[in-house]
Amino acid sequence: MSAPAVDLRRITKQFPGVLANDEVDLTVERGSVHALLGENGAGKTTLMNVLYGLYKPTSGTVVVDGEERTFDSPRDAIDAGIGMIHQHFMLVEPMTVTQNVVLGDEPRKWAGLAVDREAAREAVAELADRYGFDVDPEATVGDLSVGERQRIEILKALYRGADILILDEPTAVLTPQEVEELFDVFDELTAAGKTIIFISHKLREAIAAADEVTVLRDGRNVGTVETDAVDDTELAEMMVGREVLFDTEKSPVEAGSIGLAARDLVVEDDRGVRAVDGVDIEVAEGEVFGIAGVDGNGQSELVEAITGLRTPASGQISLDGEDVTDASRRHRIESGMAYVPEDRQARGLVMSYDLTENGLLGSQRAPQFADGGRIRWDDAEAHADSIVEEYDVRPADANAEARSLSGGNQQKFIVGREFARDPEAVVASHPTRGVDVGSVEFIHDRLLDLREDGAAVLLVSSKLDEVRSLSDRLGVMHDGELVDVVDPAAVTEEQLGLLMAGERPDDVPRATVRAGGER
Amino acid sequence: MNPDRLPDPIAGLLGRLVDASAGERLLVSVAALVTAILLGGVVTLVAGVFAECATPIVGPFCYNPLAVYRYLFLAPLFDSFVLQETLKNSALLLFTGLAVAVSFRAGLFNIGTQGQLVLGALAAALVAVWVGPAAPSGPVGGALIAVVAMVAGAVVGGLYAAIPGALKAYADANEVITTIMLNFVASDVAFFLVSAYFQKPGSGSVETRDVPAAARFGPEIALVMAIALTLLITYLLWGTAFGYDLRTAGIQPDAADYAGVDAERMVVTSMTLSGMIGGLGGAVWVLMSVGRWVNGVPSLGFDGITVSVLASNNPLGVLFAGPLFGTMQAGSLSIDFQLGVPRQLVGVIRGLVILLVAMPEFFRTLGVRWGMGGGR
Amino acid sequence: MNAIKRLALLAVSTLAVGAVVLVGQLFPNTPAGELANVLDAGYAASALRLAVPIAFAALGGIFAERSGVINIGLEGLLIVGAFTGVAVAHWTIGEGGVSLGPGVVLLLVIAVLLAVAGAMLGLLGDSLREIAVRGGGGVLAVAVLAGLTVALVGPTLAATWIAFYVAVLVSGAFSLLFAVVTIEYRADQVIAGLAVWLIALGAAPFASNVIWGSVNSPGVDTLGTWTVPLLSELPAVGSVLFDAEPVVYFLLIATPLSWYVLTQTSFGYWVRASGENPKALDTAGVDVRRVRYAAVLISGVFSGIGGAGLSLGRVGNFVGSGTTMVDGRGWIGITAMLFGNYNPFGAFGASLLFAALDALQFRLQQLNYAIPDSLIQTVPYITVIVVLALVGRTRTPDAAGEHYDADED
Amino acid sequence: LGGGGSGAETNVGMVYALGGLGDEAFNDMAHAGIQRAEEELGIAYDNTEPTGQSEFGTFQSQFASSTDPNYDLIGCIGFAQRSALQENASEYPDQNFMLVDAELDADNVASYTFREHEGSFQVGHLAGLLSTREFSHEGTYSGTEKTFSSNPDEKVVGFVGGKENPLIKKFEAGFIAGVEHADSEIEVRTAYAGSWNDPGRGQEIAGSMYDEGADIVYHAAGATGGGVFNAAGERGRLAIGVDSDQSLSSDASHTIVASMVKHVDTAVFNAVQNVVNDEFQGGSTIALGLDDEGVEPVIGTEYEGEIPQDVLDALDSSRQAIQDGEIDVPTEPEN
Ligand SMILES: Nc1ncnc2c1ncn2[C@@H]1O[C@H](COP(=O)(O)OP(=O)(O)OP(=O)(O)O)[C@@H](O)[C@H]1O
Ligand SMILES: Nc1ncnc2c1ncn2[C@@H]1O[C@H](COP(=O)(O)OP(=O)(O)OP(=O)(O)O)[C@@H](O)[C@H]1O
Ligand SMILES: [Mg+2]
Ligand SMILES: [Mg+2]
Repeated sequence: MSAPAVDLRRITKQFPGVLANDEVDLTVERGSVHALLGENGAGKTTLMNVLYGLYKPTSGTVVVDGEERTFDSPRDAIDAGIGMIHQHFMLVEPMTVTQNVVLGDEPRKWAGLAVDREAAREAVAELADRYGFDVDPEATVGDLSVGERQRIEILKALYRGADILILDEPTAVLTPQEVEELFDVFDELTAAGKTIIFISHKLREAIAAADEVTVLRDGRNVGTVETDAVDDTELAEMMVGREVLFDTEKSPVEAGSIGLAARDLVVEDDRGVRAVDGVDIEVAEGEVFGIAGVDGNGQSELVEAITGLRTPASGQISLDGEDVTDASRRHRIESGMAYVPEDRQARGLVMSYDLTENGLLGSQRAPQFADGGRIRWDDAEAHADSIVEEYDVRPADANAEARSLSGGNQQKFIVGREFARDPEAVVASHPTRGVDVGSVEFIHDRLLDLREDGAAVLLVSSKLDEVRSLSDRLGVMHDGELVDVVDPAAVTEEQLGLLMAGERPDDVPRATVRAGGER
Repeated sequence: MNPDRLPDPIAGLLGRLVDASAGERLLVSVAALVTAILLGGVVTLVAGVFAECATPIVGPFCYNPLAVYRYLFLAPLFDSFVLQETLKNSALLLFTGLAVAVSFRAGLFNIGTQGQLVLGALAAALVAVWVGPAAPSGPVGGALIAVVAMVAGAVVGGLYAAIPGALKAYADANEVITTIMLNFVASDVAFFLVSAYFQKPGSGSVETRDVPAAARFGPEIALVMAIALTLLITYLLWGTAFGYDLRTAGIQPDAADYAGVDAERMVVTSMTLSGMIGGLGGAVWVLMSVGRWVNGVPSLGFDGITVSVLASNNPLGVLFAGPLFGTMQAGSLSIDFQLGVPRQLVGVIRGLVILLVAMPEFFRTLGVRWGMGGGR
Repeated sequence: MNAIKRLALLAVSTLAVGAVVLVGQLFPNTPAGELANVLDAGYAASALRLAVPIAFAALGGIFAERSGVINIGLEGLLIVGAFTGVAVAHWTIGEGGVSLGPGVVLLLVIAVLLAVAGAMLGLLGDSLREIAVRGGGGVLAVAVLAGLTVALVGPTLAATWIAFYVAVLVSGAFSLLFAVVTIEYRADQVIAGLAVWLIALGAAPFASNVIWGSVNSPGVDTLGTWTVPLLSELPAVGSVLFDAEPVVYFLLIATPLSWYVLTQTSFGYWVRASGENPKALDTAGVDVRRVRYAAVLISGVFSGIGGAGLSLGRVGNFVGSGTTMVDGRGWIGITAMLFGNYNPFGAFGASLLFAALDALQFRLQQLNYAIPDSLIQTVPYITVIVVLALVGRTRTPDAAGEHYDADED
Repeated sequence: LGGGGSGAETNVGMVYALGGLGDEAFNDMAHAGIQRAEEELGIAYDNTEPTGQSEFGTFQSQFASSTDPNYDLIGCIGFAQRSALQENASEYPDQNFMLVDAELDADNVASYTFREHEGSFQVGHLAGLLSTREFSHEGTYSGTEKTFSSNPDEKVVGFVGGKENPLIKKFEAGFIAGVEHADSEIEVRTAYAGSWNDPGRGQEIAGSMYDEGADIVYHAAGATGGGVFNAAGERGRLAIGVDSDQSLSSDASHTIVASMVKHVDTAVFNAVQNVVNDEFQGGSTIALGLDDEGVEPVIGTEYEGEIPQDVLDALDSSRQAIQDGEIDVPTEPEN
């Protein structure tokens, strides 16, 4: 048998204060698909960045095709036949598909004085053809869907003659159907002799697409298994290091009158495209209304319209019976709307403010902290202290800058601040993204407390477990429309998958309408 | 620092202002200043080789950097005339530095303080000349005129700044371009207005009539006003919800949106506030420095940018940066006068200060190399 | 969308000018008639000349900013170019005859220094051979250019040309300093650009004062004009395009060349990628740092041509009083760059628009309308504001103003 | 810088106008006056060149308050210094000042003004006379042989101002009147550059005038005016300089048919001489016009002997008429 395509030996990567990889071994056979699993921060991306020459390992050796290598830059890795498709795409949006694919390695003419656009275009078209990709070489990347962009990233790697392809969480942003297509592409590639390593959080995908799975935990290799020989519970245990229960206790709550509603809402995205197309939602007081869907199907725009950050093109939004369609964001805050935003670092926190100042974000004029426009800093600090304590934010220091907190701690602080508003309505967008397991449970419990206190809760999340266990009713969004509203307790994963892809199977368990009852 | 031990409201405010990174920025500013002075010394020495002089200090060197810096920084101490100039410059730079700092804090690159100052100054001069005869005589009347004139200056400066603010907020027009253009427009329009309607009879310059002598005040009063304004703005920015909104909008607009700040209104409001301070500076220039509006207003507005940058847009920093540049500017007359060193040298040194302030990384590297010996 | 609006606006203004000309031809005694009279070949040539420093600053700004480095120090770079050109010309052609030798030596010394700086910054390559070939090649090219110039135009005019080259290199060196500060030491680009302007604004009159005892220089020879035989005889266009100063030709070449480089060459792809998504470029194996250095250097070289073109190309002395003879042209250049949406042709058009309005402005003054001259002088500025308000936002490259760190930590 | 603090008996401080030394015009003329005083009267002097309006007062009081040396006279060059001097004159009542180009009623200030409109009238008259006849001059510009000529087919001449202030309008008004005196059909194109330091723009403005048929352009625009000569040189046309005999210093001397010389040097020299002789004329205004050779048209060095005699005669008679009060030269353009 020939040498393995990739053989990483005792790779250690030390960041200031973080040991991201700790003597990791990894062997990937030529022509195989290898999945890398692990929780957030387990060190997966770091390991692959080492293989791709973006990071130099603190110690350990990289062997490719039986040859020991030191990569000083991605250039060296590319030369060794390695291509990487990053978690965040490395594409230049205003440039065309062809330009992106050939970037850094353009075919030239006239003694190098001009890019041979014709040759480039043909090369790209030919590659796309060979692997069955349907892309327009002249299209501008900024106009393409996420799935298409991903394929361009793959083309980029192939164009550079990559034999080993690394994909960092390639499925996170795809619909189930696109995921299927991607796995078909994997088949094409391995048939052509390419080796594929992909990173994932999703156990079932790994089992479905990979030949072998390696699990990382806390920077260490926990083990490599053949996918034929494991099931998802075993893998989950390997990942987390203990048995995992996917359950949250939820007491039945009497729903009140409608707290939050959107009627026939149409919202456009930044480019003027209809991102939300006629959505009707009614969330009763004391109810959690979940919204599931693949990222990018209008959830963000819907939430922004409801919370007052985006002006809807048409339709109506009401809060506690009041029409707030044209009301300012500030009015909504003052009327008791809490909002855990999706983008915590751009919106939810001011990164250079300390926690005291961040604790005021949105309530800088609330009588609780200010009289007549004058801020009472001692009260603000006490407030921040209480959030820090209650939500176990670390470091437990109200004077720490937000940027010095880890992502999970940032998220906990935001959730704490918003839930502390004693809100009438809560809009929570991915509230547990990047938060550790213990904190997730805490946040879930607090969310349910709010529900019990009679708040109308709109919960958007791409974690299906989360929306299913917390929601009283569950809406599924696809392509800007609310495909259906289902009973989260009764719906199956398969049915959800189909709904998220925009199809409507007949036998879906509809949610009973709970809203509109008397107080 | 631990703000807990100070009385409550002050503690909170100070704690906010002097955070960890403010300390570092202060260090960088001081290091930049010292380095710029060293570099400036080298420039002086080298330039001296090319100059012609009767008595070189040594060898081919005509200019003595030490003497230059003695005059530049210490002249106010022994020369009462230079002291007066220093006080005047400092007061004016406090106003314009503050004006720029407010807009920069709000994330707006207001290059237009100059234009706002020019028109504010004109308004102040005209109003002072106009209400002069109606005001009661004596110091009370003078103070009254001065106050009315300063209000006029602030209002006109604010309104003029509101134009680029509104264009930015509602038409998405880049404020850097509009304010640069409006600077040109302001000086042309002021020139036209004065020469067409308000020309001082018998004067060959384009200038207004003199403001009543009673309305004029010395640099001491201007300084007191400037310092009071600085403290007021500091309080406004760090002690009030409005300031919180303004700073948030400047530092992270998306977060400000999230916090319910009306982004468009904030752009217009903060530009207007900045323009008002600039216009006020113009009024002070008229009442304190020249006693009338005269064509060829000094570039106080641009100098304000450098002051604000050195102060990292912190009003309390402006309190030091303004007088520093004010001293250098007054001292520049002395080096020209006493040493024959062209005073544009001070412009070079100031540029170097700004350049070095912009590169904290450089000093961090130096710090690592010298302080901790050997990097990572 | 924006592009369409822009085009529409350009079309409308062209039509408006056309209409005025037409009405003017038909009714020569109306104000439109007088206005149309003014818009002749001489007017076009004048507008083109006035556009030169503005457009060069704008073109330079495009390269820098498209690569992700905002360069607002263009005004300062123009001043450096304008001053250096005259200073060197005065030194070599000074009072007593031409001394070409020292000029050439100075030119080569500066070229060598630049090559050394490039090598030390690791811009010329990694292997010694690469560095030697590129650095040596650059210096050699400068030497050949100098030699050719001397051979072609004779010693007197060549001395002026050498001064011009020195000015361009010095402005380039100054921009290199800016690049080091912003790229190596991660300085805030806007503030560092401001500093570049302030330093130049102080240094040029300072040096003038030291050298000549006055902020204004004595007169020196200019580069003269180039007349293309035959073509210059063409009606209308002939006198505008084929009987002009060298820098006008340079501009007419630099504009399409810049467009070509940005859109048709690998380097152009890299510049754009570096400004939009440097990480994409880095992961594609291109050194973002080198691309940015090159782009900033181009902005310095272009500004040098613009500045020296103003002083040596036409006026024949340096005026350092007030805002210096550059008098805000660099700022207008930035405006033109934004207005032209970072497109070389757009920037050229915007520069020309501004220059044309300026040229129109002082022609309107001569028509003796009742409008005071100081108000007519505001026409170009107000036009820019109005147009900007109508057209709205320019799309700034995504990564402009941000540092890029390939390294970990 | 002059020889400050030398053992001279008399010390003079000079505060120049904006634009600074090297303008080959106004400031350089004043400088020439003080240099002559240094040579002939043995005085010592110090120069200062303000770069902004607000620096005038500063420099004035800097000299006035100085004790080492003690300045016997402070020369304030330029009308723009008047307002600042008004304050300083009362602030330092024992200090002698001279003010050029503006009047100031104070006992310690000797004011020197010029009747620029009269001199401008004369060069306007010259321009008008030359413009309508065949007139040419063989010379060089920028190293090449060239003919500089009038354009008798077109009745157009031009005037370029720096900034449109009352003083410069005096030049404009006098020039227009002079041209009209020669031939009332001649059109005078006037424009202001809006800047004293933009020769590039000056060149374009003058260029546009020549292209519109002007053959002679007169400037009162400081360093901006350098561009006027270049524009004339490029096109083989004529120009008129200002303040000093600019044909002596300009590279484009073959374009300069004449200059409207304002003898600031005489004023400065006289003032210094008066101080040296203890005859300081504080409180009075000396208005220098054509009669006292305060202003005069001076034919360019390259044009000596080339101006037709009848033109010179006509100039003489118009000067006589002005001196006799038969011609009343306006100080403001009509418009
Ligand atoms: N450049 C860096 N500097 C410092 N620490 C880093 C850096 N990059 C990653 N880390 C840290 O190293 C650890 C591993 O990060 P890595 O990105 O490899 O995780 P991951 O397994 O890819 O996680 P995820 O699933 O969230 O993408 C984390 O604690 C992270 O914070
Ligand atoms: N690219 C980076 N550069 C520098 N420091 C980083 C980087 N990424 C993460 N860190 C720091 O590393 C630490 C861990 O960050 P990270 O967000 O990965 O935490 P985490 O392990 O995911 O924790 P949590 O579970 O709370 O999210 C934090 O202090 C963070 O500031
Ligand atoms: Mg990762
Ligand atoms: Mg004629």
